[in-house]
Amino acid sequence: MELQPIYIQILALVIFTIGLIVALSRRNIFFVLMGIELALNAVNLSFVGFAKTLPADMSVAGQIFPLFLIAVAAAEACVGLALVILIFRNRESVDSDNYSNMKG
Amino acid sequence: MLLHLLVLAPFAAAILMIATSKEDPKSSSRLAFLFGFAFVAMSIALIASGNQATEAIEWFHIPGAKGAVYYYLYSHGLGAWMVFLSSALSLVALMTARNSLDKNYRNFAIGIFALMGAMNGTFLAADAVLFFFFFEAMVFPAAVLIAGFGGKERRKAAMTFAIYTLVGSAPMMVALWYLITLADNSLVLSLAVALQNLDPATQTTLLLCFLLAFLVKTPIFPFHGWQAITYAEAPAPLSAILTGAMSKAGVFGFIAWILPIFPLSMEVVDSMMWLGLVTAIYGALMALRATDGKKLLAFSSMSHLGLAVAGVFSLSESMLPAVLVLLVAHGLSAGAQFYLMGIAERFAGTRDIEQLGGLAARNPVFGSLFGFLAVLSLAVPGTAGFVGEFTVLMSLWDMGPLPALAAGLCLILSATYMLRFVQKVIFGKPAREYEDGKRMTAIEGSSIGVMGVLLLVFGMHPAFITNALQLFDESAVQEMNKLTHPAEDAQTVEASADTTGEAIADENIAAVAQPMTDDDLRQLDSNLKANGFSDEERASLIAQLKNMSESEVADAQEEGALEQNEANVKEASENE
Amino acid sequence: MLALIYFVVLAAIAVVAALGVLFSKHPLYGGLSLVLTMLSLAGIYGLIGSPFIGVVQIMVYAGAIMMLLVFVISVLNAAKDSKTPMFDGVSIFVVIAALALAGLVGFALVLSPMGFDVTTLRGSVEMTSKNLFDTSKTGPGYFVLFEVLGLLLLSSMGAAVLMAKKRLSSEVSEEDHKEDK
Amino acid sequence: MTNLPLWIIPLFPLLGTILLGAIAVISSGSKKGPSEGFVGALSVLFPVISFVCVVLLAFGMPEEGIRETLCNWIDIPMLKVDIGFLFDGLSRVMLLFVTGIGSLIALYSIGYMHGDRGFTRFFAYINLFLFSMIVLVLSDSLLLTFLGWEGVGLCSYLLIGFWNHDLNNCKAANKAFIVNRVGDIGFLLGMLCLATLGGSAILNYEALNKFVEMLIAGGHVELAAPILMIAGLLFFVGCTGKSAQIPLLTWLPDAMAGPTPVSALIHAATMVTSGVYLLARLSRMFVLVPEVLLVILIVGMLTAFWAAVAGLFQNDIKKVLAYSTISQLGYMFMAAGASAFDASIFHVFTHAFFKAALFLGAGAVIHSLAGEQDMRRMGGLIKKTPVTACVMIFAFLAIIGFPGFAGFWSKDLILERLYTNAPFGEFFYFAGLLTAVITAVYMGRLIIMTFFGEYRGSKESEEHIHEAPASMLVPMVILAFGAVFAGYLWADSMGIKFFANTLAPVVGEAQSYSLGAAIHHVNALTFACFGTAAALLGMIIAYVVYGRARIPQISAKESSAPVGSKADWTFFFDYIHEIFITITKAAAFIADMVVDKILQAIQWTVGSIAEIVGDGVSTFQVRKVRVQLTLSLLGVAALVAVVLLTGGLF
Repeated sequence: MELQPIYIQILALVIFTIGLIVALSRRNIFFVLMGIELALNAVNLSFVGFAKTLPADMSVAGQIFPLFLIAVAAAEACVGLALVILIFRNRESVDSDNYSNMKG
Repeated sequence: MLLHLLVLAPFAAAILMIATSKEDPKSSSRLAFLFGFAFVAMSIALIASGNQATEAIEWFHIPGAKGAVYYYLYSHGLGAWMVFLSSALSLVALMTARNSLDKNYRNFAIGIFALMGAMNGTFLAADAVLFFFFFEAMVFPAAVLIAGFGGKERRKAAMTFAIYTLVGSAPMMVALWYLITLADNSLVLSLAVALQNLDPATQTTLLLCFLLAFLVKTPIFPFHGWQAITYAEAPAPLSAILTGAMSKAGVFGFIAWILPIFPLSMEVVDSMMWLGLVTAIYGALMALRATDGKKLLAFSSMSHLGLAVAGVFSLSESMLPAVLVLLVAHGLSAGAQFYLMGIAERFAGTRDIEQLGGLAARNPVFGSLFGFLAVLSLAVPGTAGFVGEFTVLMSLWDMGPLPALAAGLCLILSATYMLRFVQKVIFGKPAREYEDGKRMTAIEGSSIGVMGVLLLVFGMHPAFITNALQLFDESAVQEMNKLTHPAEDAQTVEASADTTGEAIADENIAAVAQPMTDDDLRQLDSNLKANGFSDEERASLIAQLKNMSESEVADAQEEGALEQNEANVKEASENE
Repeated sequence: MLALIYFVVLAAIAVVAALGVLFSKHPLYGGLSLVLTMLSLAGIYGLIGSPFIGVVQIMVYAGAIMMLLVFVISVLNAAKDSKTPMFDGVSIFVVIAALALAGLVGFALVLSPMGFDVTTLRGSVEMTSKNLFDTSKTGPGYFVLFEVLGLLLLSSMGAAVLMAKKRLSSEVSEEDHKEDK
Repeated sequence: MTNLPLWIIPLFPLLGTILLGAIAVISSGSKKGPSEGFVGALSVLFPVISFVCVVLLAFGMPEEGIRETLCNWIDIPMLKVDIGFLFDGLSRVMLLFVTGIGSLIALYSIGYMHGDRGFTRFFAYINLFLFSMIVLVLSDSLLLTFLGWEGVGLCSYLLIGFWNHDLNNCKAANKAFIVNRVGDIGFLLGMLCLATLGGSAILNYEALNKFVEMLIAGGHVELAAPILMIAGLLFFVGCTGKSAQIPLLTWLPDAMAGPTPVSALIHAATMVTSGVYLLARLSRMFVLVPEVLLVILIVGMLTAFWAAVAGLFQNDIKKVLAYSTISQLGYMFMAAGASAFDASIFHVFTHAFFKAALFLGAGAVIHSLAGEQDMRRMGGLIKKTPVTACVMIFAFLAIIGFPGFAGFWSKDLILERLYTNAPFGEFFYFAGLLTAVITAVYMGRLIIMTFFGEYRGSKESEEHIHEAPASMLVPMVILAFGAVFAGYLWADSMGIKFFANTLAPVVGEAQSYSLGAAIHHVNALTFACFGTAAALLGMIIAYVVYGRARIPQISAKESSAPVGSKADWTFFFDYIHEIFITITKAAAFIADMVVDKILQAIQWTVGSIAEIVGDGVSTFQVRKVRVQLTLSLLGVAALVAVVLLTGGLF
C-alpha cells in the first residue's frame, strides 16, 4: 500500500465538491466566498498531484501554476470582500438571494 | 485599388459624414452628393475596366479551418454591375431624401453609405467568409435606417427584416464553417473541391443551408414574409435601394456561390426553377390586390426577382447575360418607381392608392415621369426590361414550354397590376381633398429621368451590360489556383474545378459559333443515315448546307444552318 | 506506507474541516475551519514533494487571505444572520447536482491509469525561481505572466480602494441605493 | 432616288415624339400652353416628311426590295438580333398608307383637338404611334416587329386613355392593353417556338424564308410541321389580339373611348391591320401548315359574321364603325386563311381609306353636334353638313361593295378567292356573302339614322350644328377620293393587276405553294354580280327597316349601349373574358387571403413561441441565481457524461 496519485485526486475532488456545495447552497454571502476559496484550493491540489505523475520537465508547469492561482485568489478575495462590504452597507443583508436584482 | 476604394471608401465616407453638421442638411447633403457621384464614377470605371482582382491579404484564421480567410476582392461583370446599381441607387436616394428629411439628413446619409459599403463588399468578395461577413453586415444599416426613418410600424418592420434575414443566413454560416474546416481555404474553388469529397446526403444538407439564406434574401415564395412590410415601412429611398440592389444579393448568391460550388441535381434545379415561377405568379397576384402603393411595388419586385431566379435555374447557355440584364433593368426601374412613390406619398400625404389619383393633372411633370417609368417596367420592347425578360423566357423555353407559359402568364399579370397602379395613382380624380406637399424638385426629377433614359439605352443596346460579363475567366481561375495550391497539384484542382463549375464555365465557349467544317458535315451525314434518311435526301440536304455556309457571309445564317441541321436531327429522332 | 498514513490523516483533517465550513452557522467558525483545511492541504503539498507551494499556501492563503476574510467578518457584526436559514430547498438540488458531477468525474478518474513518475522535479524554491524568472528567449516565459499578475493585484487593490472610498460618505450610498433600485 | 437610307423613315416621327414630348412636359406647368399653330405644324410636318421619303423610296425600289442592317441589337449566346430594315413590296404598300393616312389624320386632328388641354401631348403620342407602326412594318426581323407591335399597343393605350381624368376611359385603355398583352405573349412564345426550331437567326424574315425553302426542297416539311403548327397558332393568337379577332376582340369597341382621329388612325386604318400584315409577312411559314390556315379561316368567318350582327344593335355611331372594323378584319383573315394573302393586304389597303373616311366623317358629325355620339339623337344632317355627308356616303358605298367603289374590288376578290381556294369554299363563300348583306344593312342604318329623316336632338342644340373647319374637311375629302378610286389598283375584272404584281415577290411564292398547280379559273363577272346583289339587298333591307323613321324616341338619360338580348349578343365575348378575370381574381384572393394568411400565421406562431420561451427562461433566471448556477453545473455534468459515453471525439 503506497500513496497513489489517484488518492490525491479523489481528495481534491471531494474538497472541490464540498466547496461547490458550500458556494451554491449556503445563502450567506461569506460562505459563498469561502466555498469558492475551497474549490480553488482543491484545484491547486489537483494541479500539483497531476504534476507529480509527469516526467522531469513536464512537471514544472503543474507546480508553478498554483502560485499564480493563489495570487489570483488573493486578488479575487480582495475585490470580493470589498464588494460584499459595499453591498452589505446598501442592503443591510448578507443573504445572497436578496442581492439578485438582475432583470432579464 | 478601385475595388478597395469601392468597398472601404463608403465606410470612410460614412465616418466623414459624422463630422458634418446635424442641423444643417444643406452642407451635409453637398458632401454626400459629392461622395455619391464619386462612387458612381468609380463603379462605372470598374465596369469599364473589366475583370480585376486585388492582392489576397490574409485576414484571420478561423479555428478549425485549414487555411486563412483572405481579404480578397474580385470583380467580374455581374458583381461590377451590381456595384453600379448599389452606388447609383444610393446617389439617387441621397438626392430624393434631401427633400423629405430635414434634420436627420446627416444620419440618413451615414446609414446609406454604410449600407452601400456592405453591399459593394458582398458583390465583390471572392472569399466566402468575406462574402458572408458583408452579406450579414448589410442587414444592420438597413434595419437601423428602417427603425429610424420609417413609417408608422417602423420598429416592427425593422425587427421582422433583421430577424428574418439573420435567421435565414444562420444555417449558411454553420454550413460555411463546416465546409471551410474541410477545404484548403475559403475561396470558391477549394470549397467546390472540398464538397466533392463529401457524401451526397451531406452535400444536400449543405446546399439547403446555403439556399435558405439566398431564398430569404431574394425573397422567394414561402420566405417572403418580411418583404412587404419592410419595403412599405422603410423610407422610400431606402426601399429603392433594398429592392434595387440589396435583394439582388440573393440572386447574386445563387449565381456566384451556389452554382459554382454545388453540383446540382436535376430535382434541385427543377424545383428551384418552379419555386421561382411560383414566386413570380404569386407576387403578381398579390400585387393585383395590394392597396398600399409601396406594397404593390414590393410584390412587383418579388415577381420580377422570382422570374430572375427561375431564369438562373434554367441553366441554359444564355442564362447569365439574360439574368444580368433582367436584374439591372429591374434594379433601375423598380428603384425609380419606389422613388416616385415616395414623392407621391410626400405630395399627397398617403400611399394608399385608393386615396391617390389625379396626380397627372395636379402635377403633370411628375405624372409623365410616373407613367414613363411604369411603361418601362412593363417590359415593352426597346427597354432593358424587355431584353431581360425575353431572354429569360428564352432560357425557360429550354426547360420546356410549361415554364415559359407560366412566365408569360406572369408578364400578362404584370401588365394588369401595373396599369391598375398607374390608373389609381395618376389618372382620374383625387379621392379626397388635400394640401399639396412638397413637389418634385428638378434634381429629383432629372435623376429619376436619367434612370429611365438608361433603361431605354440598355434596351436598345444591351451589349453595354452583357459585354462586361466575363464571369470566371481563365486568368481568374488560375489566380485562384495559385492561391489554393502554390505549386504542386494545380493541375488536378483545375480539372476538378472545371467539372464542378461546368454550368458556368461553358458560357463563354458556347458563345462562339463555329462555322461548319467537313467534319461536321460528315457527322451530320452519319446522324442522318442513322435516322433513316435515304441517300438522295442526305445528299441534297448537305449540298444545301454547304451552299449556305459558303454563300452566306454573315454568321447569322451560319448559325441558322447549324441550328437547322440540329433541329432536323432532333425531329428525325422524334419521328422515329 | 508512512506517506500513506500521513496522507490519510491530513486528508481526513482537510475533509472534516471542509465539512465544518459547510455546516457551521457562524461565518467566523466557517472561516477558521477553512484555515484548517488549508493548513492540512499545505501539509499534503509538502508530503508529495512541493514544499514551496505548501509554504506559500500557509503564508499567503491561510495567513493573509483568510485572515482578511475573518477580519472582515468580525468587523461586520451583522455577518451572522440568524434570520437566513442555513439551507433551503435549493440546497438539495445543489447537492444532487454537485454529487452527480463529482460521481461522474470520479468515475473518469478511477478509470484512468496513472502513477508517480520518478524523474519528477521537486517543487523546491530553486526550481520555482529558475523557471519563473527565466527571461531567456527560449524559456517558458512565465515572467510575463508574473508581471501581468502584478498588474492584476495592483488594479484589484485600486478597485478595492475605490469601493472603500464610496463607503465613507453616506450620501453616495443613498445614491447607490437609488441606482440599485 | 434610292440612295435614301431606310432608317430615315422612322427617324422623323421619333424626332417628332421627342420634340413634342419635351414641349408638352416643359409647357405643362404654364397655364396657356404652347401655340397650337406651331405645335400642329410641327406634328404634321414630321409624318409628311417621312411620307415623302417613303414615296421617293417606293418609286425607286428594286424588285426584290431593299435590305439594310443598321446595327447590332441583342448579342448574347443563343440570341443574336440586329436592327435591320426591309423595304419590299409588302412594306411599301403598308408604309405608303400608314404614313399617308397618318399625315392626313394628323392634319385632321389639329381641327378636332382644337382647344384641348393636352394638345401637344396628343401629337406626341400620334408621332410615337407612327414611329412604332413604321418600325412594325419596316423591320426585317420578328423581334424588331415585336418592338413596333408592342409600341403601337402602348400608343393605343395612351391614346384611348387620353382623357384620363375620366376613369372609364382609363378602364377601356387598360382593357385594350391587357387584352393586347395576352396576344403579345402569344407572339412572344411563337418567336421562342421558332427559335427552338432554327436558332435565333431564324427570327429574321429572310432567314426564315430560306429555312422554309430548305424544308420544302429537302422534303422535311412534315418533320417540322408539329412545331411550325404550334408556332403558327401562337402567332395567330398574337394576331387575334392586335387585330381584334375572336376571342380577343372585346377591347376594340371599348377603345372608341379615345378621340375620334385616334379611332380612325389606330383602330381602323393601321394598327388593327398589323395582324393581317404579320400573316402576310409569315405567309411562307403559314402555308406549310394548312391546319392553322383553316383555323384562321374559321376564326375570320366567325368574327366577320358575329361582329356584323353585333353592329346591327349599336346606337353609338363610333361603336357601329368599331364592329364594322372587326367584321372587315374578319374578311381579311378569311382571305389570309384561304391563302390569298395579296387579297387580304389589298383589302387592308382599301379598307384603310374608306374606314378612315367613315371615322373622320363620324368625328366631324360628333364635332358638329358638340360631342353627341348617340345616333338616335341625330338625323337629317345632310342639310346642315353636306360635305361630311357626301364623304360618309361615298365611304358607305365603298364598304358595302357597291360596284366601282374601292370595297367592291377588294371584297369581291376575297369572296372569289374563298370560293376557289378554300376547303369547303362554297360554304365560306356563302358565309362571306351573307356577312356582306348584313354589312350593307347596318351601314345603311347608320347612314339613314345620321343623315336622313328629321333631326331628333334637342331644339337648342340644332342651332349650333355647323360644318367642320377646313383642316378637317380636306383630309376627309382626300380619303373619300381614296375610298372611291383605291380599288382600281387591282381591278381584277378589268384586267388591272398592279397591286397583285407589287406583292408578288413577297407572298406569291407562298400562294403558289399553297394552291399547287390546280388554280381554278372562274368567271370574275359572276362573282361581281353576286356581290353587287348582296350589297343592293342589304341597302333595300336597311331602307325598309329603318328608312321610315321608325326610330324610337329616347329619354335623355338613357345610355347608348344596347339592352336585353341584343346586349347578350354584343357582349358575348365580354362574358367569356369575365370568366377568366374572375378566375384570376379568385386566384389573387386565395393568394392574398388564404396562402398569405397561413404564412403569416406560421410566422406569428414561430415568433410567439420564441417569445414565450424567451420570457419563460428570463423570468426563471431573474429570481434564483443559485438555481441557474446549479443548472449550469448539471450541464457540465451532462457534458462529462457525454464525453465518457462517447469516449471523447479526439
